[in-house]
Amino acid sequence: MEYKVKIDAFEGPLDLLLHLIKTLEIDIYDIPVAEITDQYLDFIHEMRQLELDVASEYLVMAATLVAMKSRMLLPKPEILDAEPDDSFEDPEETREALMQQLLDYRRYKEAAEGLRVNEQARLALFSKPPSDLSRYEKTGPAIIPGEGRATVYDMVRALQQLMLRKKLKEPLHTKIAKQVLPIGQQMYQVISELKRAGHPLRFDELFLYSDKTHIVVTFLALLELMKKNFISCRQEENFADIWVSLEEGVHEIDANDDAFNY
Amino acid sequence: MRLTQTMMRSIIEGLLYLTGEEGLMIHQIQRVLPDCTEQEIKRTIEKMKKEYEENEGSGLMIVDLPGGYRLTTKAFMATYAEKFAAIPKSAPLSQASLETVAIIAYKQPISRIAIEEVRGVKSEKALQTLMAKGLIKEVGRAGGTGRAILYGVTPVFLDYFGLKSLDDLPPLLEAERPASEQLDAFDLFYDKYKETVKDL
Amino acid sequence: MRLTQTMMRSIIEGLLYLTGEEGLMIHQIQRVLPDCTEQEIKRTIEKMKKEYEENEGSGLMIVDLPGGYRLTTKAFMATYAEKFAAIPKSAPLSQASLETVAIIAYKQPISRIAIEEVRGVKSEKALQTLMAKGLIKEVGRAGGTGRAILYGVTPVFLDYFGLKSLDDLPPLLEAERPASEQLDAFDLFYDKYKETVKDL
Repeated sequence: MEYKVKIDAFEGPLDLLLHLIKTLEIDIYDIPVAEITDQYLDFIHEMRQLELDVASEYLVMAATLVAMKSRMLLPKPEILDAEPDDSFEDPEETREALMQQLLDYRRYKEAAEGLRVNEQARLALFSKPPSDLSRYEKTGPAIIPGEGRATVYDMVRALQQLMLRKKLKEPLHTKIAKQVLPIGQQMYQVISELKRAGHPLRFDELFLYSDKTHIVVTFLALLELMKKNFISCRQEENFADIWVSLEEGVHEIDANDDAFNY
Repeated sequence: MRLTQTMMRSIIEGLLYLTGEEGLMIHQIQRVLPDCTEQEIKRTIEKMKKEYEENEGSGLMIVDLPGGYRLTTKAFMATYAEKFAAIPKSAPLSQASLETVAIIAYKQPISRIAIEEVRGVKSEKALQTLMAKGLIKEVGRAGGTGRAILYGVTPVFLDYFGLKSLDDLPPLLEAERPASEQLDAFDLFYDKYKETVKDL
Repeated sequence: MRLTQTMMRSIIEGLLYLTGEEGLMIHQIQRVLPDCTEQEIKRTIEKMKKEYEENEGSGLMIVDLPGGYRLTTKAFMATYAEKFAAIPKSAPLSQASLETVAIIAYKQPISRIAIEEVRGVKSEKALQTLMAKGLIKEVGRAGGTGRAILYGVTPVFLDYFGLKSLDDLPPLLEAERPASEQLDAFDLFYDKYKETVKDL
């Protein structure tokens, strides 16, 4: 058989099989496994000879077909034992499954062709961009409709997507430096920050780096500092910001103090 | 004062012009012409549609949108319109994207895995393209482990394929139909499709 | 093949529509219709002008421009265009606007440059939209060269999103968590919310 069609013209092994079934005038409801397998392999082989990159999906299908064909050549195992041999796959069932898959794919492929017609028709129609109606707008407070409003959740969702997008753009491999971050050092760091600011800081402002170790150690450091009465935390109401401030007398402490020897 | 039919027609034509590709919704017309019933508006526009269509001296026509209408150039105008550099010619969807969006339209909500099972090939890139074009969106999550993303089509999908609603989608061929009949209908499509790829 | 008068009229009408406010230059028409003389084009358009003017059922007219023509709505349309412009847009904020306003809400006061750094794309149009809707305002100027405008949200923002105060903003999930985990936790919350607002 001549291969007049590039593999690029196919949307995968199912599409290729449909093509073979059509050109070989095979009844899709009664696929001759041996014949279709040989033709399929020939086609793939030809493509490989042309050094075309044959996608792995085509090779998987080739393996399935070969397995099916060889099982069909074997005599069916006689059922001597009461227990059926689980490892035996009935090639008829595999063939039936493949037929169903082909029929299903063909329905959607056809639907896609129908949509292609719609697409072509629609692409031929043009419209002007909407006119600028601002000259007709009466000035006044912006009117914002009640219906169809974005909610705060839509907004947070948008932000999450944005952050995720950024995250996905980051290189997959980052250097992981195993480091020991002593709590004492972090306690001193917190106090230094508060000293430098000269006023209470928001809780989250004290978490300077975003790696997990740092966050955990800083949190422990804050707890330790509260226990030692070096700092105090204030919150006006539930869920409000937590403000952290230095206690009296802490300004004199320096890094060598025993208090930070953790 | 009640508007005459003629007056109504001219106002709607003006609004269709102003809104252009955005389209004019029936509820918007009602806001502008509060004295007209939806019935009257629809009847007037149907008449206008016919007039545009039959008037060979006009390059314009009215097409249906979900909930409204849009003034566009007639199909024969495409070649002339494309001579204007300002009009970006949009490339048609790839075969992979088209198949993928067809499966989504008929089987939504559907997961990537389920799409790939039907197509027999990886479909991630097609999904990305369709998302980027706004033709599909995430419509939820499947139950079970992994909580796979489920996809569905958007209003942009309807506009892109010139459909008024999902009900306008042609019915899928039933797998139960007699083999021969089904095959013929399909072969017509298939032959047309393959005619273009006969080289090598 | 020479174009008929009717054909020429329809092509010019289509082009007038497509070019809209910008107007259509005679030399542009000649490029599209190379077989037509300037004389023929002018004569056709003068005829169209008269037809539009006399047709009370049309809301459109053609006006002269230097070297060309423009299709526009008739003067009487102004009151209806005003009514149309006053219809509140029911379109929710775009993804770009949502992202931008979210960044401003959580990081205000913030400059355009800083917003664009977070989003990774130009955000001027989104800022304009948000300003026009009164959701954000200028709250000051940054120090340093340029003295960039700093943006913050307004009481309209709180009203729009149904918040009593900025403290009602949901806490942001930590960006440090693995992307997938982060999304899942959020989606759980989001799915519940979306169960009530099933669109298309």
